[in-house]
Amino acid sequence: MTPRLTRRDFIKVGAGTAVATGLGSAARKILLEPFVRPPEDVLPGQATWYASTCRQCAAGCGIIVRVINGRAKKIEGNPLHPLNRGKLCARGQAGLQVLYNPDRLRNAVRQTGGRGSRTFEPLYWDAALDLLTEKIGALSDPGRLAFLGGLMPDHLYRLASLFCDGLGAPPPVIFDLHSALEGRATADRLSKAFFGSDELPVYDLAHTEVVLSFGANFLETWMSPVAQSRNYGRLRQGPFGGRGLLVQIEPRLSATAASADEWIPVRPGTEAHVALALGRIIVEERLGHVGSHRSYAVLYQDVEVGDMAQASDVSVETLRRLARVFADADHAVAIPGGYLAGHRNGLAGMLAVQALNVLAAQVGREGGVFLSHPAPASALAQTARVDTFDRVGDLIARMRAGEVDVLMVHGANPIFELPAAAGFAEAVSHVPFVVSFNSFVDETAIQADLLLPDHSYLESWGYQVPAPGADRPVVSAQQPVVRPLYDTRATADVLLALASRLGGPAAAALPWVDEVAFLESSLGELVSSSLSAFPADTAGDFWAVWRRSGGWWSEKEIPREPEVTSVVETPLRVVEPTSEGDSGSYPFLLYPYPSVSLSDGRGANLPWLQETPDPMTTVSWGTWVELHPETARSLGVVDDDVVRVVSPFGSLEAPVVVYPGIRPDVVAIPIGQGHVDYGRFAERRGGNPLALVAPVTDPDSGAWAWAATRVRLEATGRRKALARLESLEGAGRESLR
Amino acid sequence: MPDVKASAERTPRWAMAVDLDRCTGCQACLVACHAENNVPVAGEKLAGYGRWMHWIIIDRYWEGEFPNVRARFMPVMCQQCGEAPCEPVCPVFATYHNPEGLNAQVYNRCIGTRFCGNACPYKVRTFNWFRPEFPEPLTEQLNPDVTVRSRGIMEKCTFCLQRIRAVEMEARAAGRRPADGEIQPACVQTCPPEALVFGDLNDPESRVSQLARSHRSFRLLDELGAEPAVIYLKGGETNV
Amino acid sequence: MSETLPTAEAQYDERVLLAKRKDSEINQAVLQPMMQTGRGFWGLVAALSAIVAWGVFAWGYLIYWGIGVTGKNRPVYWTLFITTFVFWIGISHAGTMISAVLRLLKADWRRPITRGAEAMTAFALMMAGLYPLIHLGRVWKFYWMIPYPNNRFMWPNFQSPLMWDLVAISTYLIGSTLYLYLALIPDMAMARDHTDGLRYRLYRMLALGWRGTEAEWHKLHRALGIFSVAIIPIFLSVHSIVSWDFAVTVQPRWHSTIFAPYFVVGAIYSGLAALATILVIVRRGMRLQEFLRSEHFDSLGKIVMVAGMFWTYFWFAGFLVEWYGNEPVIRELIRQEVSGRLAPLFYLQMTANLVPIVLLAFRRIRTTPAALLGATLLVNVGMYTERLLIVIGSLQRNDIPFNWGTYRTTWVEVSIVAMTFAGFVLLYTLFSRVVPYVPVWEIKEGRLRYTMRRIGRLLVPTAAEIE
Amino acid sequence: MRMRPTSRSDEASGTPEGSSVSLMGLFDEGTRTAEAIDALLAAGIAPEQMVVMSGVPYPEQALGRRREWLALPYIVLAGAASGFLFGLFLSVVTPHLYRLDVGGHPAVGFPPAAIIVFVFTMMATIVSTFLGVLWEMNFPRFGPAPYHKLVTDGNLALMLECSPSREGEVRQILQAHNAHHIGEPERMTL
Repeated sequence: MTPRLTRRDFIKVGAGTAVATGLGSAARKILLEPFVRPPEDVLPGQATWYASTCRQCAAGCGIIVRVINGRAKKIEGNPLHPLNRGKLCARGQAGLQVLYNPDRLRNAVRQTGGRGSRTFEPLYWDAALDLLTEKIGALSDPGRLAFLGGLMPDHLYRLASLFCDGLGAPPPVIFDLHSALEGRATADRLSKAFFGSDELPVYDLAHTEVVLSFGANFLETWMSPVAQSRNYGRLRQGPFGGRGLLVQIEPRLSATAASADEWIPVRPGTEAHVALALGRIIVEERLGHVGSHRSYAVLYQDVEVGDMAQASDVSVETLRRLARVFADADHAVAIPGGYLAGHRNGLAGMLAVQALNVLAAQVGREGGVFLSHPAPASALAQTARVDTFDRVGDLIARMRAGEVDVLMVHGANPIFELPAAAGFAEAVSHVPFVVSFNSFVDETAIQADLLLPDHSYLESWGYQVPAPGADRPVVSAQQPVVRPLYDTRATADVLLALASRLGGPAAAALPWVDEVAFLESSLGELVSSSLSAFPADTAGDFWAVWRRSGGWWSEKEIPREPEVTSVVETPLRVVEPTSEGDSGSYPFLLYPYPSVSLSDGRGANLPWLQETPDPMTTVSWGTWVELHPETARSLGVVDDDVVRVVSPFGSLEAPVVVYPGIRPDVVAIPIGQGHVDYGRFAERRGGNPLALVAPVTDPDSGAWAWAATRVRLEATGRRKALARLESLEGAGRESLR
Repeated sequence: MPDVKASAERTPRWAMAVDLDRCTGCQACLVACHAENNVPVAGEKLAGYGRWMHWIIIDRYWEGEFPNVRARFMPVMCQQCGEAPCEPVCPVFATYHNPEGLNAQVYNRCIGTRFCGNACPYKVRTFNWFRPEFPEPLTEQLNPDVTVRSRGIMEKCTFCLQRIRAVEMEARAAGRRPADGEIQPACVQTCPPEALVFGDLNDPESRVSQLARSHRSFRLLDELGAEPAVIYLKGGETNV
Repeated sequence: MSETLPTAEAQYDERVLLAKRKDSEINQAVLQPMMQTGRGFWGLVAALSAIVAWGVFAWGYLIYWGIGVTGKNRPVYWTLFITTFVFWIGISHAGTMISAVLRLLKADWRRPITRGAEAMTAFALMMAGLYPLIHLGRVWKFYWMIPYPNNRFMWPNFQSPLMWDLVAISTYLIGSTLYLYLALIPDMAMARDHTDGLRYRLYRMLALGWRGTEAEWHKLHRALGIFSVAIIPIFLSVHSIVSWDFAVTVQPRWHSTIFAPYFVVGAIYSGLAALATILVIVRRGMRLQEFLRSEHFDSLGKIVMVAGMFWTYFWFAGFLVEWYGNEPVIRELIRQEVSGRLAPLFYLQMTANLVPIVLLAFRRIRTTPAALLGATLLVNVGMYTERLLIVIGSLQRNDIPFNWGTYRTTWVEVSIVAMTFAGFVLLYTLFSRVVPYVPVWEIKEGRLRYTMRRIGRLLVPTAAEIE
Repeated sequence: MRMRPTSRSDEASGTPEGSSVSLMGLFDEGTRTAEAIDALLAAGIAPEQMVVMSGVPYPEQALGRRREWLALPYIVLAGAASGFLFGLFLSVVTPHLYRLDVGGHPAVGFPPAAIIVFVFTMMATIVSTFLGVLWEMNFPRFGPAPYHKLVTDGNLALMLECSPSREGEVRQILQAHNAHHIGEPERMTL
């Protein structure tokens, strides 16, 4: 940091200059000493690249950041990283604006005027830590401490777990909307049930011929979109010739479906019925070339193709055609996507889809299904697992019952991300002391008493085991690419400092002096790993290589073949979808979907992402309601007419986008806008469709069934022009010819 | 006048191939371009009135009707026309053809007649209607290699000229020519499905040349004869 | 303005009256209204100045904030400013048309209206000339177009139609101003001899020492002769070049070979109509009934009508080919005009341009000032609309439907357009009080050439065949 | 070729010797003026010594004056030629001074060059005509000159130079043709 310039210094500097310029004889060589010595890594005008890990979503892509004069200037994909191989998505590209966001919280503050008052009093970190130590120390029972995490880097999750464990508090609850929308919790369950594994499956898109995607928007936000997009490119125009077939089965034509060869507008919640019907047809008609299907016939004993066709609104002919295409292909894969997990039959449905891969013998086969690698070291194995909605519900209930005295929130924004009906906002008021580690004052942070902003991810240390992973074991490294801009502090360091102040078991559980020491000890096992792509003999070497290349990964591709559990010996269940709200007064099913640019809303404070047009509607900066042309006509509305969407849980008003690619009985609204707090670019813009969504779960998995709410539409007679890239008059035509 | 033939052998003709079969419409190129080229953000009001500043946009076309409806994506950036309609109309040579076939835009020569914007059949030029705003400290994100344009100035995709120059200079210092694929504009660099390929059309071995010879290749509004340097590759059909 | 111009009988009396007038009486008849600046006049000047001041404020606002305060966007990069620019350039054409062409053709009825026509040209050009400056937004960059090399010895691009515009409009402005001034010198001398004080000093300065010697008259005539010949190709080139601003692009509907003559004809149509409008108003305002008689309005009305027919012909020739070609974007534009969002403007254009042609076929309308005023105002409404359709209408559509646009105007644009209309009227009003509106020496010269000759019962003016 | 000073023959007062007398008479109309001029010519007054001023342009030779040679057409031609050359310089030479290629066009193309050359030719023509005629008329000239204000009120002023000995004869001729205001011309500041 630049020292303060005193008057005395100034005189000294002035005198020195006089010697150099006025009195210096030609014979004497006087070295001019600059007033401020630049840091060693700052070469004026020279760009330096630092490798790190993207934290804009959970995928864990490797990034390299161009730094000039100590300032990050551009983020690119790390070309060495096995997951994304130099590629990066829009959200990853926009990471600079997290760092340089004008609305970042710049130091620790207390909210002195009461929660929501927005009157903040700056605190010295020592005072803040004292305060927090005192609050935790004063707990009558460590169980009255709750830690709620969102998108946490793995090292912080481990530290927070150790912290809670050491204190005797319940383990951190992890919830974030993005993960809920991609069905991560259900996918975890599915993996466990199907492959007996904690790791998520990887679908080998690059080498397959036929992809049946059941509600997986894998080119947008689902799981690891950059890696999947890269592989999609190879599916299309791969180096091996041939062109794969992609069939997207979902009620709304997503950007992924737009890239597909065929879109099957299935009735919402019955995607799995299609999968079941396909399986039944394959078994019945002995399709494919894998020999006998007899062993799997049991799976489909309860399935009747005609019923499935009727329930799903997909014709039997189509089902037969798809079954043949899928079964006949050498390499084919079916993907159970996040939209399935949003229904109350989510787990059952995803099981049915995964079963297709078993049926077509695509498990562990090139172009089929593989498993992600587990963390290559035991210390790294404690990775962040998203919790189900049920567990979050437990926390809310505890809070409401006054069983939580201190709530620590890191990276989560439950007031925005949970359905309003879940009552988190109300529950918070029963918690006497709330601490937020968020970098921005979002809807949850505004309810906190103490705000201890973490560094932005470009100023932070950490590691991440990508899940789903790549074709080999990988740990992504995160390191600061610039010095912290503000007086923020790494939450890991805050937890370590807290532990040492609290003493006792907490201090024993967290013995590290600082975050880096913690990282070094966590990564210790990797140093001697024989798999490493970058040999390093000593811990020092390893640390340098780790930072330079942006992580650790194996040199060779190591596919991990899954073992199918006994789940395939029991018949698959046909679970009819149910939804909240009766179909008489609420004739439409609400389809909230994550925005490609804003994701679950965490991108809403970045102007680049706000300005990025939605690929399908080309709208930026707003919320809209997608209606089938027929629906719009019967409602008497056209593009830009504002409609009110009413569910049993709330209502929302937004302009209409007449959308040719949506079922007439479905209404889609993008998630991401509707922030009340979260900085100037996000606030008071659009609406949050989660206000409409029922807080119901899939009873099999406990996951939030966010796609199972019915709504009705009301025209308001008002108009609001959306910021569209396309000309409405152009009517989406490519040319007039 | 230099010998045209000889110079054609020596000088590159930079071109970009856009494989529509790979493009997923993900908008990564658009944000990468904003970051690389200091493209300002217009805000909702201006963006909604056709005053967004993107140098690359992804057109989305609808085909057919529900349920057999399809959408296609088409990234459109400055086509770097060989015979650019925008160039001769500028009274002050703010836009001209550089020897490497690029349609250069010289910001400090632009006086803002917006004639080039009208002349461009692809409508890929954007105009700084107001002074661009970068609320502090967003100015820190600005790329020092690229001019920040003031108001009243036309701008457009440059194929990341600063990156081309950097690689060229490095190659010249090493006494070689830039290798194929060594130069990557920001959009090409980031494109997840690798739909964008950049290279030298005058090098018959370059990937972009090979793609240009593909039976799938076409150029946007080819009938106007502007000789664009952006080569589109048609989306395919999978026969099953 | 419900008066009807005198019938043939009365008109004949008027002419006799003028023939019987002494030179000094004519001088007084012209000079008298110039000196009278009553409350109405100052009220008008104040109102116009207020509008101009508001427009200057709007321009300042535009300069301060940027061109974004107008309604322009992508792809509608040119809007009301360019539209009005084309309109004023069009208006400027009539002055030359009347005074140069008719001077060459020795059409005698031109005499009382040449000065007004030339002044209209000069002022319209001045108003037009403002628009390129305003249009840039950063007006201080304008000089970069002036043809001299910059510090790297780079010259402007002479392939750009805007450069052609710059030089052609400068030429036309210089030419028409000099032309106006040259023909003004003898009248300045006349005014000098009949005024004192400030006006005397002004007129003396402008008269340059004119005494009216034979040699001076002779040289003046030669110079005016050369001017008349030289300025005709200039006036043709100016509007052609303006049309090429549009036609050289590949923008659908602009890319047309017929644009140059179509624009020239349109310019003449609107310019002559504007001249008639102005003459009707000035005649009443300055009580010049004696000089501006029905025969002048009759003749002027006839050429307006003929110009209108030509305009219709050219419009049809262009429209036919566009319609027949059936190219998708042009078809879309035509659809927009005929039945789409541009339809109100299109039908306004057609009505306002075609109806006056029919109206002006009637002598009674041509010679009834109020009717003539209505008809010619209608022409200019039509011609302004035509430019709106060409500039803004066409730009809203292009080859890629994704990129189509819409345009909404703003108060800044409207204020600046209003500023030039008010500015034009203001300049013209002030001009009419400073400079003899009727070219006195030309009237006198015409009178010299006529004698009243009796044919049967009629007393008819007969012209002498003199140079 | 005649030199410029001699073309200033209308400057009747310009006789160097103080030996001559200037006289001016006003006429009401042209016919009488012409007759008076004829009579004066017959009386031996040289045409160079007579100047007629009128508020109305009389057709040439109406007052018996001969046609005069003018340099104006040559000035105009020279102006046009220089404008042509300047236009040629701008459109043909300057593009080569700092070569920039646009739109696949050659550095110099005929149509744009033709427009530029044409416009500059015309501009120079116009300007040289104006400047030429002012030069020919020796304008501006604000100094005192013989003049009468009644000229612009429809009178014709005949001004002439004669030797003092012939003054009476000349006055008689003028009076005989109904001239009025006969006398030494008033030198007015114009």
